[in-house]
Amino acid sequence: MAKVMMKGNEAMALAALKAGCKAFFGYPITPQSELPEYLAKHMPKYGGVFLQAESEVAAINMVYGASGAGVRVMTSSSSPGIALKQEGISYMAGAELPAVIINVMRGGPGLGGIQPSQADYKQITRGGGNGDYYVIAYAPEDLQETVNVIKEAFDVADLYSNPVMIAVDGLIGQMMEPVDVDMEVSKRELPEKTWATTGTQGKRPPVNINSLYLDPLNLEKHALKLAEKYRLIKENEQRYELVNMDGAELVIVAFGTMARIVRSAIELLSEEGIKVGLLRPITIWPFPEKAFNEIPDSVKGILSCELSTGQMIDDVKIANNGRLPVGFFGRTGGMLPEPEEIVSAVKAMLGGLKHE
Amino acid sequence: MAKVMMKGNEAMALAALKAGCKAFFGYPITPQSELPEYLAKHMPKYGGVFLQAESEVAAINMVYGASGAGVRVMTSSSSPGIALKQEGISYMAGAELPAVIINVMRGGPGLGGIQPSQADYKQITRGGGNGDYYVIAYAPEDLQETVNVIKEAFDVADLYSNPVMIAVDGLIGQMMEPVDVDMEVSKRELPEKTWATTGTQGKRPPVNINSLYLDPLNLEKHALKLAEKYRLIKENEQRYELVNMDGAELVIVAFGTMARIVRSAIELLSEEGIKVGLLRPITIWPFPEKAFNEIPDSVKGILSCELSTGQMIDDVKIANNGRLPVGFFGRTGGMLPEPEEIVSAVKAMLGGLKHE
Amino acid sequence: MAKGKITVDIDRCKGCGLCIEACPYDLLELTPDFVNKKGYQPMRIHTPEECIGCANCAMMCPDVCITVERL
Amino acid sequence: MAKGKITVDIDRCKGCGLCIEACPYDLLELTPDFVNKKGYQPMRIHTPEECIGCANCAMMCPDVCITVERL
Amino acid sequence: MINEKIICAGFGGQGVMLMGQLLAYAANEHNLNTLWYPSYGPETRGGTANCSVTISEMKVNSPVISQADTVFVMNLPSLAKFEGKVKPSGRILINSSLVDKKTERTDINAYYIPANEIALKLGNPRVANMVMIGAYLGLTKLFEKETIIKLLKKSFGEEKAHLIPINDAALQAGIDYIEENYPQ
Amino acid sequence: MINEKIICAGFGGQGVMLMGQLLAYAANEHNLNTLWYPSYGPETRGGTANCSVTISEMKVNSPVISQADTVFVMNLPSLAKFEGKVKPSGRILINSSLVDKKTERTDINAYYIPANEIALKLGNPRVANMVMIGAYLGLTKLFEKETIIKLLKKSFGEEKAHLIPINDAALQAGIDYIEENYPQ
Amino acid sequence: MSKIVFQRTKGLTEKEFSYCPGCTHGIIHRLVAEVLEELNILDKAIGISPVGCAVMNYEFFNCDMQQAAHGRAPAVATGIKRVRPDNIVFTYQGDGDLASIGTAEIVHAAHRSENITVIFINNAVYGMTGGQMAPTTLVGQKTTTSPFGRDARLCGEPIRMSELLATIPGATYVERVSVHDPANVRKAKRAVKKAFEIQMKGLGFAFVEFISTCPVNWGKTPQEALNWAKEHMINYYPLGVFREPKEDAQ
Amino acid sequence: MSKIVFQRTKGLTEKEFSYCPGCTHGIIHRLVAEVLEELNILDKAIGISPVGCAVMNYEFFNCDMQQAAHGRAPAVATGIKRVRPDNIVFTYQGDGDLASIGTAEIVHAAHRSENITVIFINNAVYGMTGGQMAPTTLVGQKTTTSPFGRDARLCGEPIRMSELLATIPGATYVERVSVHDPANVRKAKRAVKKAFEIQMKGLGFAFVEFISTCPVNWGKTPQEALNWAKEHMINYYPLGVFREPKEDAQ
Ligand SMILES: Cc1ncc(C[n+]2csc(CCOP(=O)(O)OP(=O)(O)O)c2C)c(N)n1
Ligand SMILES: Cc1ncc(C[n+]2csc(CCOP(=O)(O)OP(=O)(O)O)c2C)c(N)n1
Ligand code: SF4
Ligand code: SF4
Ligand code: SF4
Ligand code: SF4
Ligand code: SF4
Ligand code: SF4
Ligand SMILES: [Mg+2]
Ligand SMILES: [Mg+2]
Repeated sequence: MAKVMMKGNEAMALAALKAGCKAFFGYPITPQSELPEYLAKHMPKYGGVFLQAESEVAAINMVYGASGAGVRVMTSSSSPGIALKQEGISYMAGAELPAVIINVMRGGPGLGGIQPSQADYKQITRGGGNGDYYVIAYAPEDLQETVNVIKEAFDVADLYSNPVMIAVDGLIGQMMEPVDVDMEVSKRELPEKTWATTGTQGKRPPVNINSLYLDPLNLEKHALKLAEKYRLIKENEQRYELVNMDGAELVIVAFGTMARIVRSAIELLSEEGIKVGLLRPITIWPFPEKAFNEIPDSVKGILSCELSTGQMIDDVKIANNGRLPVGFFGRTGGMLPEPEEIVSAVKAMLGGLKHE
Repeated sequence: MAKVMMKGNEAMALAALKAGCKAFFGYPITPQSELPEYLAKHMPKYGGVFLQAESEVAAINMVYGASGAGVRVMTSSSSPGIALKQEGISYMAGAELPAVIINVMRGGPGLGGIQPSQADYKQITRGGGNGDYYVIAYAPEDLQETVNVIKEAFDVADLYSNPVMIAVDGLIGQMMEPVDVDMEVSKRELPEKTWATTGTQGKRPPVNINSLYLDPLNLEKHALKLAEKYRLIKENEQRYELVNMDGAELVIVAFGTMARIVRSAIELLSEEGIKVGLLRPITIWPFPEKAFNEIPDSVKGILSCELSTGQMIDDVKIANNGRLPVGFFGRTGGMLPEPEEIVSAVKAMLGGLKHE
Repeated sequence: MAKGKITVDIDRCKGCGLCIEACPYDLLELTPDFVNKKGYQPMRIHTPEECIGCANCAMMCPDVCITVERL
Repeated sequence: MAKGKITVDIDRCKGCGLCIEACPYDLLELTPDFVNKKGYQPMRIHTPEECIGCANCAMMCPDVCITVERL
Repeated sequence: MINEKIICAGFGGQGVMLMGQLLAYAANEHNLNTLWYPSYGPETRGGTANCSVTISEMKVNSPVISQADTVFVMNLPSLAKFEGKVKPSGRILINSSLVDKKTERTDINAYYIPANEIALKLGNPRVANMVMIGAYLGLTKLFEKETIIKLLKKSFGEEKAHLIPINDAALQAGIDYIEENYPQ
Repeated sequence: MINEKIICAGFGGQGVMLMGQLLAYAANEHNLNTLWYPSYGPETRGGTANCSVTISEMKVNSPVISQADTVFVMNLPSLAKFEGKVKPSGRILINSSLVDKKTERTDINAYYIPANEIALKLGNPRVANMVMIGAYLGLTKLFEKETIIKLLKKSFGEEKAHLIPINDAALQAGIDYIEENYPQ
Repeated sequence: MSKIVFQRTKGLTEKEFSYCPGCTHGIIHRLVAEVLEELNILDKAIGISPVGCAVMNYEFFNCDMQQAAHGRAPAVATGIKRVRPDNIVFTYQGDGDLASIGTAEIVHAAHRSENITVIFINNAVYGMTGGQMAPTTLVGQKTTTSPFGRDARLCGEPIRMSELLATIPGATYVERVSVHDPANVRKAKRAVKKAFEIQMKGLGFAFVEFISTCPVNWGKTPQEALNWAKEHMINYYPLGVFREPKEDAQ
Repeated sequence: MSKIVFQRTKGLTEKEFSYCPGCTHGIIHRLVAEVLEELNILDKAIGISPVGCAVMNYEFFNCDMQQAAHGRAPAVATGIKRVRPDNIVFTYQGDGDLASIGTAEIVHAAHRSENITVIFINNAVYGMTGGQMAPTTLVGQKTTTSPFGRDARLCGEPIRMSELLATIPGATYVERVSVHDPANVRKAKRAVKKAFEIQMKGLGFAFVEFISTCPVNWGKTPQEALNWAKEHMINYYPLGVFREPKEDAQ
């Protein structure tokens, strides 16, 4: 298929339709509004439901209902809107309901700004809701990957019966790139949704969708069941890309838009004869800890590059477990660095390491 | 002063009154409801405002307003209620507004249960709202410490103009212990709240309370200002207790109710001749990384003990930075372990370490 | 002569007494000297022969433990 | 003879034209061949001597850039 | 050295929370360390309620009582639920008016007190809990009856002051019952 | 090797977004890699708008254009904001109808095109942006005018098909203007 | 020959209610369950449990159920009904749930005229959490968070949800009923039935408000509570139909 | 001798409005600012900025301001007014802010009869985010999320906030006004003045709904937008007083 030029937000919407998403509930917010707008226009053709909810809180609870009824469902928002969805996401994780949630991140905290950011890393990966739960989170770097990952995400959500988040920034939402929305992606074998509330139809006993376990022993059992699921996900779903690792002096860890800028920086550095690798998490939860085993001995340090004041760096430190010095470079609030800034940061870190 | 027997929730309410809290906005939720109930009764005598809000979302935004108007203000809730406050907390951090927020944690995720838990550790310490921000979080272990910490918390909130969270579990909320609510606590020198919206009174130009910075460069500046504040807090406000460290073979990291159970376990262990230390975070953000420097060389491993499936362990790993093996023991969903379970976990870990 | 008959699910009854007030002929009472396994004194009919089977008692029973027959 | 006089803050004006419609005597227009620094053609009064100072224009100006005097 | 761990269990309306609270208050009066902890939430509605009290000369660490020195069993479901919590050679005080079973454990000291009957005889079945506390005082001599009375006065206030005599009588009846039936 | 980085800047209503999009679409038609990225949000309302386009035979990495090969300046504020972004010996295309200043930079190639006047002469001032695109095609020969026309037809649809001729004329006028005034 | 004139409906499971003795939640459950059975829609019903005393009613209703976050039942119901328009969807919500934290969700379900049925239990108090003030608490009524009695100056006068929702064009059917005596119970059931029939006809949002009791938190015996509901609640919350579909208007 | 009959009020700062040309947000700002000046309460006023096109109006009103989260302005105002009862507190909110995400907060501010003034800007659309459907969007009106025109079957009929709030006992004063011509602008100002006077007298919740325009997202010139407001909006949203304090009733 020839690639077509699409805006990120629209490509994400179309990817969801292609993945069989049959319902969308959302609330407008910049910089993701083209996503619901696209679905408002095109969902009817796909025989699905588009509904603008009265708020993000309502939207996520509509998603809860539709998912509980066994249907593929999505919502999207941006940073403060995701904050409002935290209770609902926690409920969905508790009730083991699948859904795809798109966060087109902007600067924060609070109302912040509307320019691209990755400052929701912790909000996304640590579960801003209450209790022991995680959401699977993909952080693609370009539109093709975004589209592919969204199509897989619906399967992954169904497979694990857990919400899946797509963490992109405003730039990915707003930009256009050539994209093939019909590219094949790997499909999972999915169990039937026998737990869904479809009405008994007189054929089975009633089912219920629920996250309440008043007896602490039962709640613990449930939490341990979830924990086991999360362990499985950590084992099977870590995804990452390693670039330019052979003989690298330094490894940069970066995802999404930042990873693209880092790629340019790496080219500039290689022109100067400095070999720098890129460890690019595609899943940020589970964080690709496995990738750190593949960091070669030539590497003298790790630089976490983020569009925030430093959030993923915690995961980098945990994965690194004291092996290498860990540095940080970031821009935040909607500022995007130029590759040259990263070049300087790399040089500074390498210089510092030599002095040690 | 003689100590009086008080229920945790009521002692927390009284501590706030003693700290000069002049407004409370909250919404009922088990297991913290006695806190607002106490204030409903006693706030009028202290000349303050008690108001039951229509929701947690409204409550935190009332707190925003009252704090922005320069008044000492508090709210309290429990796990899912805190999830709903995340947007508001992010706004307060963004607008640099002080307040004390009490989370009497219960089991999750979702509606979960109502029994004691520490499974909101990440929700609290990682900022479940959007953007680059943190809340200072105290996790006291008994009522005296809880009361003291709350009284200090109002000062700390004002000093840094940042929300402060008190993270206790349902047990601390529900239990009674003798407590002296008038015990002296250290006071901070506080700047005047010249930023507060009090009306100009014709004496100064208008002020505004705000977290919006549409220009990304300004938002970045603001985020960096906040980051510098957080650095200062990390430097100055880490608080912890070290117990039984001399010659310890193993160190347990535990806070709150879990720390108390660990204390009992340590006694049982010492009866068997096994020396185990306790590193007890009193602040969970900033996490007391400094304390890890004080772990003696006799220690062969660290055991993170939590009332969750394992959340603080991330911070333990970061602080430990690969130095010692890190193990985990937890009960969750409202289950409280018996000290003997911890004794077994310690023995298992020590056994495992010897085998290595 | 009785025109109606009620049966009470004694273990379900919580002894709230709402049926007692509802009976137009005042035929019901809480069983003295007996508590069910939940610890409540269940309702019983003291004059069954006067029951007209109007089901007012059942209408008011929050625990749905009364069955009413018309004879 | 003019009974009124208006002054326009040309830099503030966004050329929306609401004042033009509001003027009962149709005295206002957008300045042809001139754009202000924001890129808008600001309003001007073409027949100042007929202004009665009714302030209808000012009532409708969303950018509050008209001052009205009565002479 | 005093280090008493107590569980009080029964129906919601039997005043088991107050039993525990009074013991904890009394401990505080004597400058002992103490911690009282209730079961809470909707489970207490209608169903069983219980609370734990630790009274100690040492600092109270774990609030969880896995091995109780004393368990009060005020109704039948509580027997099954809590008899296993009594530590070997600990004591169980059973309200035999409502509990028609005996404990199956032989390694503990069991006391059967017909608390409701005694209370009924005194004219108010609601003071059964005070009969049990009296029995406990009789057995342990941990606190004086007067301490409990003083605390009750405080907690009742003016409004319920008239209830003091019957509570006093109930406490005394509990003490007496132990003296007569379980002479030490 | 093609590796063009372009910034289009002007007022919201001048069609600068479309300018960038057409270039990006054209690149995709030619199977080149490309990325288009707009400024967005309320800032674009009334104020200035801009977009960035990268067109490359290589994979497009950083979407951020720090050093542009070409900058289109459609209004005065954009000159100040973007002239610094042109890379040395890059080009700046200035809509001299609305921009009465010249660039202060001497290390770049400046082209002054009275786009609004040309468009007005063609009968529709709104096609000034197409005049500029035409000029760009004339300068770079990157794409054929026909490619742009084809893409315009697609994006206009039936409804606005009648606008094709004027757009075509505007593109051609731009090409001609360059040929006449900046012969290569 | 005897004829059973009243027996436990198949709309309820065998599970014993978790409600306090004499709490009218139980009566209302029975009415809803009977209507589901009588309209023969148990096998396509999907109910939404609130957060409140009725939180576990997924164990009581003999049909598919979803437990919703506090106040969000109408949003959950919307999610379900939109993707399963052929099912019968209802929420069961307390006054804290519906009239306080869930105000936006109920107003907008009505605004969109979601084709769902809402059963609203107004017991003038937060039952489950131990008797705090609700937006529906009467002036002067003592609760744990209005210990001196609700003060209208500080907390306003109680909100009347039926009247409020009736102003919304999408609110197809709005009725307030009570269960304080057998006659009213029978009347209430007719309202519930109508509310479900409206959904079956696809006519949109149907809402039945129940005046209910909370003997425990009102500090009254069950019968005293019924009397208080009759004397005080109904006084402020008049019973009746506030909106109905045109074809059904009497 | 000349006399200034109209000049820029001191209630506004010198900062230029960020609104699109011809957007009536500007007119409404002026009215509020003039009233603050005329009632001599600028120095004790505290305003709350919404999230919406007016998000930055803390730069325009010449008094203390707080910027609130989307929809939460009434809660923020409550927080302020409760701790500073002697100040004058007002919110300024759009229809997305107030009638959609902030429904619970406005209903409950009215319910409690918070002694605040609410200025509600109904422009039938989400302006700031680029023209999505609002709960107030008219049936048939095309927006970016109702691309085929608002369909009442799917989204309900538009919500009328003044009518809804007027059912709440605590809503002391509720009026709907328009600014589509000079006469209405003058009338609107009287409503704003009354809404602040009610607060000054401590009479409780005062609410003024403005029919406003969004020329950009309506795809109309400023004057066309005014005409559309007059012809279509006012038709569905009738102007007038829906509630007022007894003493003030005419
Ligand atoms: C987000 C959230 N806030 C608060 C609670 C605590 N909570 C549980 S039930 C309830 C109120 C119940 O009152 P109501 O809805 O009137 O139902 P009732 O129990 O009276 O039937 C509250 C506040 C919660 N579970 N979740
Ligand atoms: C929690 C949250 N959700 C959504 C948004 C995005 N948002 C900003 S303004 C707005 C709507 C504005 O519409 P309205 O309130 O009608 O004001 P107008 O711009 O029309 O004056 C929305 C949805 C946000 N900032 N925060
Ligand atoms: S059926 Fe009627 S008469 Fe018979 S017991 Fe019940 S209420 Fe009384
Ligand atoms: S109404 Fe039902 S529960 Fe209550 S006493 Fe009668 S039979 Fe028992
Ligand atoms: S003051 Fe009146 S007459 Fe004069 S220009 Fe303005 S509208 Fe026209
Ligand atoms: S109304 Fe104001 S902004 Fe609009 S054209 Fe007239 S003077 Fe200019
Ligand atoms: S607390 Fe009240 S509402 Fe809840 S079950 Fe008990 S009586 Fe009913
Ligand atoms: S987008 Fe609409 S409401 Fe917002 S400023 Fe522009 S015209 Fe006004
Ligand atoms: Mg209730
Ligand atoms: Mg609007």
